[in-house]
Amino acid sequence: MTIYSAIFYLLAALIIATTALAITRRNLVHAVVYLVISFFGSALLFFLLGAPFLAALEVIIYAGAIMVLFLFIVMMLRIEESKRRIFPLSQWIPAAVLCVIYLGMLAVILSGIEGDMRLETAVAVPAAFSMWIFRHGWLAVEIASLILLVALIGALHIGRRPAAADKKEAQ
Amino acid sequence: MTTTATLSDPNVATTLAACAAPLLAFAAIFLGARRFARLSAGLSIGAVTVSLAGAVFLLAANWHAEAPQVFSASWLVSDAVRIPVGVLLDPISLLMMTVVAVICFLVQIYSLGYMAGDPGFSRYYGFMSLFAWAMLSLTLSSSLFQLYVFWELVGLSSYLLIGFWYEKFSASQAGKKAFVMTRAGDVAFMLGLFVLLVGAGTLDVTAVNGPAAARMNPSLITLSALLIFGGIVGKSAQFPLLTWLPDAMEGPTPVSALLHSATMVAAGVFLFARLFPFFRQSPAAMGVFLVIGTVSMLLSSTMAMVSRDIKQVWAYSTISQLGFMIMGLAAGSFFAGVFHLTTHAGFKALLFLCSGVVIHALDTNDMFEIARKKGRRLKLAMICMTLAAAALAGIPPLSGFFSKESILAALAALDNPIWLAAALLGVLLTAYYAFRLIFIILFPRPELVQPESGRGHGSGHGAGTAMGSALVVLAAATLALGFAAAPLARFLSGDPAAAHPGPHLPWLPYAGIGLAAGGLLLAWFEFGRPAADQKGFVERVPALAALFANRWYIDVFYARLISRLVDRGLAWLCAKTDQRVIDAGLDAASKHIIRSSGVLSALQSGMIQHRLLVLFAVVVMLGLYFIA
Amino acid sequence: MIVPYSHVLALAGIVFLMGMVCTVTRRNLIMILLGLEIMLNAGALALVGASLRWMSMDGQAMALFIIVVAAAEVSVGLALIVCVYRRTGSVDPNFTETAAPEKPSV
Amino acid sequence: MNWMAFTPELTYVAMAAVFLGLSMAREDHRRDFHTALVFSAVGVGVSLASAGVTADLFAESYRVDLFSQVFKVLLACGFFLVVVLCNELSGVKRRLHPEFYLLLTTSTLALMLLVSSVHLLTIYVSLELSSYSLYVLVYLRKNRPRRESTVVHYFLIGASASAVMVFGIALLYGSTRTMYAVEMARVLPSVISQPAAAIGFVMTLAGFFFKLAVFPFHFWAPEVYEGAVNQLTTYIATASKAAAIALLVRLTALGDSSAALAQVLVVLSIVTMTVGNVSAIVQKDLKRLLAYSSVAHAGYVLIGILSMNPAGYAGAVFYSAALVTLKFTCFMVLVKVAADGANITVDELAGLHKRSPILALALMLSLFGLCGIPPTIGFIGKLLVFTAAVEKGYFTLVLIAMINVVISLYYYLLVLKAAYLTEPKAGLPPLPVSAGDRLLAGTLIVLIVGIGFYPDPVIQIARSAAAVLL
Repeated sequence: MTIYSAIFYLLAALIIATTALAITRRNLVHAVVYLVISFFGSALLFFLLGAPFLAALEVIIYAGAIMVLFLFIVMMLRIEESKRRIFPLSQWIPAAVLCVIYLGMLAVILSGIEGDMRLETAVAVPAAFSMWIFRHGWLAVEIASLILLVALIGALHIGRRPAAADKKEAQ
Repeated sequence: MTTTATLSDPNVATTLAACAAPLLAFAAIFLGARRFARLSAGLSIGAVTVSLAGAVFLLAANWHAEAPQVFSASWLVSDAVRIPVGVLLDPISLLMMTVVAVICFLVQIYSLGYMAGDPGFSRYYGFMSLFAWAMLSLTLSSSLFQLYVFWELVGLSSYLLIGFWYEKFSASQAGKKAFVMTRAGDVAFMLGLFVLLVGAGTLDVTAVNGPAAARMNPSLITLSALLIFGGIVGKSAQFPLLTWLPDAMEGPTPVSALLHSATMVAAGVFLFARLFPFFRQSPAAMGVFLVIGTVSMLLSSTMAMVSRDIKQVWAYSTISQLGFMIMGLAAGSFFAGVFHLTTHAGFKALLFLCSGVVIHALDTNDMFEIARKKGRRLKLAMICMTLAAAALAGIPPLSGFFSKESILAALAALDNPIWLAAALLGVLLTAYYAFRLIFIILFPRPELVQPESGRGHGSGHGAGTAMGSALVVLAAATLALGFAAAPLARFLSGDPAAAHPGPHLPWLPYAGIGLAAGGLLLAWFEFGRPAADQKGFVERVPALAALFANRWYIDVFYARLISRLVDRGLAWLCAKTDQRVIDAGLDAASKHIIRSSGVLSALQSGMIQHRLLVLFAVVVMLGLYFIA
Repeated sequence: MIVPYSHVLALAGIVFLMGMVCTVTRRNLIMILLGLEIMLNAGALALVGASLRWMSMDGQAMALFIIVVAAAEVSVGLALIVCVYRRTGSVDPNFTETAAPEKPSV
Repeated sequence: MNWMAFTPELTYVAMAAVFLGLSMAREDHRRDFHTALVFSAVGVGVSLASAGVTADLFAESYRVDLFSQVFKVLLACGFFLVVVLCNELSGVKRRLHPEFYLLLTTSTLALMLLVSSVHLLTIYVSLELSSYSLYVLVYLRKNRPRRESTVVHYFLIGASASAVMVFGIALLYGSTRTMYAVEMARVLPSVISQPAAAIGFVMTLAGFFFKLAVFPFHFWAPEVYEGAVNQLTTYIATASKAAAIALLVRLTALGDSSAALAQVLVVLSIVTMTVGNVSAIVQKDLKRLLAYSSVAHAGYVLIGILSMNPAGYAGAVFYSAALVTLKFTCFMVLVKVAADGANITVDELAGLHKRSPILALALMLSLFGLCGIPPTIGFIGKLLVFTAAVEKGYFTLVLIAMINVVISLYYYLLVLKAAYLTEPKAGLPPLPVSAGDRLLAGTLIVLIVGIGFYPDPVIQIARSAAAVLL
């Protein structure tokens, strides 16, 4: 076992543990914070797997922007603690069945992978990666910009206070 | 052995003109003439006159034709796919075409009087033309696929015609019942065609009746014959799908006369006759048909014995006579079935049209009510109705006697005497219920007759010229058609002797007459004679009467079965899914159900997370299925 | 030499499952959205692993766009949640059941 | 780079930019409508002009060939027709009209990019672009109770489907090493026996199943059809469906040799059409009914796709063209009857034949087409699809489909009955149908029946388009 594989298993344990904690928290703030840790773990994993640029983006966008946005909304809405069961019975029993079947499928997938060599270490240098993106994925970049534009317009209209919108309409 | 004709052939040209005329009339009425009631009626009647003339010309021209004529073309869908379409002129299609054209023509003439002043007058004629086109094309189709298409179109136009007048029809259970039952039959028909296509590789009528079927596996023949017979059962209202027909009587009476007695329901029997050589390949299937025909005939006769609604009685008798035809065909006599089909079309249309006059004038369907309102004053209608009822009962020398007698002869040829016995019982019952109705109307009990002043608005209506002339023509046909047996037999099967199939039993006609007379006398004894209390022997046994009046509880059985299975099961689930999604907020009770009921109902509750769960589960299942 | 590809895939698969469970069981729109984010992240993990397996950049590029789409998803999703919260005062995913009928707003 | 091949897309980019500008300008809904009309008409012209072009663009991640161009013409026509219906866009606040057109444009652009994409990355982002445009569009309906609920459901199901798709792409990439469709077609047959590749493939299809509303991704359809503005529902039912069919055909052509894949699709097809048809029977709201009928039609289309032979693919292409025509005709009638932008129930069609004979005729023919009654374009579509399946030996499947067709006859006839047989409520005036609308309805009627009678040219186009894939 190399030092890299040791790091991988450590990170895997961290990710699984924090994600599991996150999805079982009753307190949304706790859940989000655990998830931030999980995403940090993912970022480190990306680094380990030779994607430093993605690691940085994961930290900046996922753990940074997205989770902070969540945190912000959770605090803004001040959602009160629900007294109900955290996993309603009618929902988690079928979900448990689904889990079992899914794990079976996962096991089949994993056992069926041929030529399962150990991954070599390699690094996609950010500059080379960016060059590659703009050479091969130029169209996708443009489309992604349109997605962001549409999401922006959507967030603007959906998030707008109805009262304010109506006032403007009435004028 | 067929003759292939071309478009320039006068036969083919006439056929196409006869078929296309009603379609053109339909198009013209709906595209422009709708606002002008008289013009619409004129167009429609003109078109059907063209059809009638064409049919008569074809019949005359081909009276001595040696071989069926086929004109076929193919509809080029693309270079790989083509659908054969065509016209097949053989005795059965020519005869049926003539019958349909005549009845359509007379009913349309009659409707001039009956529908006068109705706001939907021109639409009515439009749909009539549509029906005429579909029905005529059905009779002439050369391939079963084409026949199926027109079969469905006939169903569609009948749906339009019934729903046309009676709003309540389609909204009520009755409409749904008619639709669902015939549709169930049609599904079987379609499956049968599919099996036939797979087995024989063709749907061409002449091929199926001839060489193609010979190549088929016998069990496949039986299977496809039984499935196709499912369609016949649906359309001709045979057991076990017989209960929709009486309910469909809600429509206007001319429509009942046209669709539910003479033409549309007879399409089932026509299909039987059309595929007669094919069906005959499977003795097992023929046995089943014989049973179904007999059961339908007896069941519906008993139902007719207790009904008070005049149209219902004729509806039951239609089922029973269709049962007779199927018995005749299934007994192996092509001629007997088709001949009875022809004569029945005449006298049954006459019965309905007469009833239409009475109902129109007195505004009631109940036969006791009609008697009370002095229905017998409507002389022409009552004379014609009595005549037709006598034909129905099989009293010589009317047409019904001859055709029924040839069916009896065919049945006598069978090894097992039980079929003949059943048919003779049917003759007795038929005469009884037909004359029960006649006597009730003709000889009302004096104490019940309404005083002169209260006759309502009806007295002036009676039968106008248009309606009356249609009645007279049909009455003449009822009188005369019976003597055409021998020439018709020669035409249909090339052998005049076919009019009397089976061993010559000298006593058989007398037995038929005797039983018919017996039924008549029984009816006279119970309803006609001055001292009669107008209570049938069936009604003296309450259990039996209830059984008959409730149609042997077939409907109840269906209601249980279908409502459990379909309404309560599937449709209920669907409706519930729908409700839960949309109206869940309005229904506080449903919240309780969501919480307390099990997983399954929660899955149907429309909660978004359950939907996501189903989504994920199906993806996982599909993945597993894929690799398994 | 790190670990076999299948181990990365196993990790991604388990994370995906946890996201899925979170999505279908938690009665809270915010948690459902978090579950979707977890699932997307699992996809990115698997892609980066596969990218290293084949030593090609396609997988990493895909992961990059997944992050972009996740950002868009969160912005629209959270805006919807805020909107729902304003209307009903809760973030229950079955809010239609408790929602007061909307007053016509003209 | 051959920019000519990219002109249809560029037209729509320009249109989007113009509407982005207009959304910040003064409110003027007539100006918005006319601008949209001009641009979408130009779009139809440009896509027709570039119909014969072939090119490989953007590092071969974007392929312009006959297949994609046929669908682009279809999409451009669908978009243009929807814009024509927007003449009275009363379901959306006037202030938001530029946004409405903008998002409709980006969605169309995304669908056009989608049908040409041959790289999973481009396919994924285009799909997301069209989905996000539609989420926001659905929200734009005004005065709609439970609007949020509809959008939330749509969004959550869409996002779940896309998450599944992402994971599927990851699995697929992990076992095939490539994201290019062409290369994948080469590699996939050798690795399809690996569970990872097979499951990844099915999961990748999930995104398109969502667009096409195949069971179990159909849950959004009834709500969204009902909740969206009528014009938008028209768009979702026509253009968006056609693009989803295109991509499903393109992707399924990759897994060509897999019998297991065909089995999976058979199951989905049967369940989808049965669920769609049975649920449609009990619907009262016309749009909901049409939503379920769309679900059923997705099942029929799958029959063509899963046949996996040239005839089947050509059938699916033809079927999508038929669906666009027929569904659009239905919705055009719906939009005209519901002039104030409200939803209508089936009963509200009462007496349509009196209020507007031409619309009633158009509705009748389109419903006949949807049932598959000859001689309409819908019958030819079903015939092609079914014969392709029979050729491959799927007798049982075709039988089940035919039974479904018979079931569907029931609810289509209910609609027809309302339109033709029931009398209108007293006081309902004849519908004002402008000359343009008459022309449109007449053209559609001629198309439905004309192609139904003489479908050969269209079938040839569909066939040569499908031939490109193989």
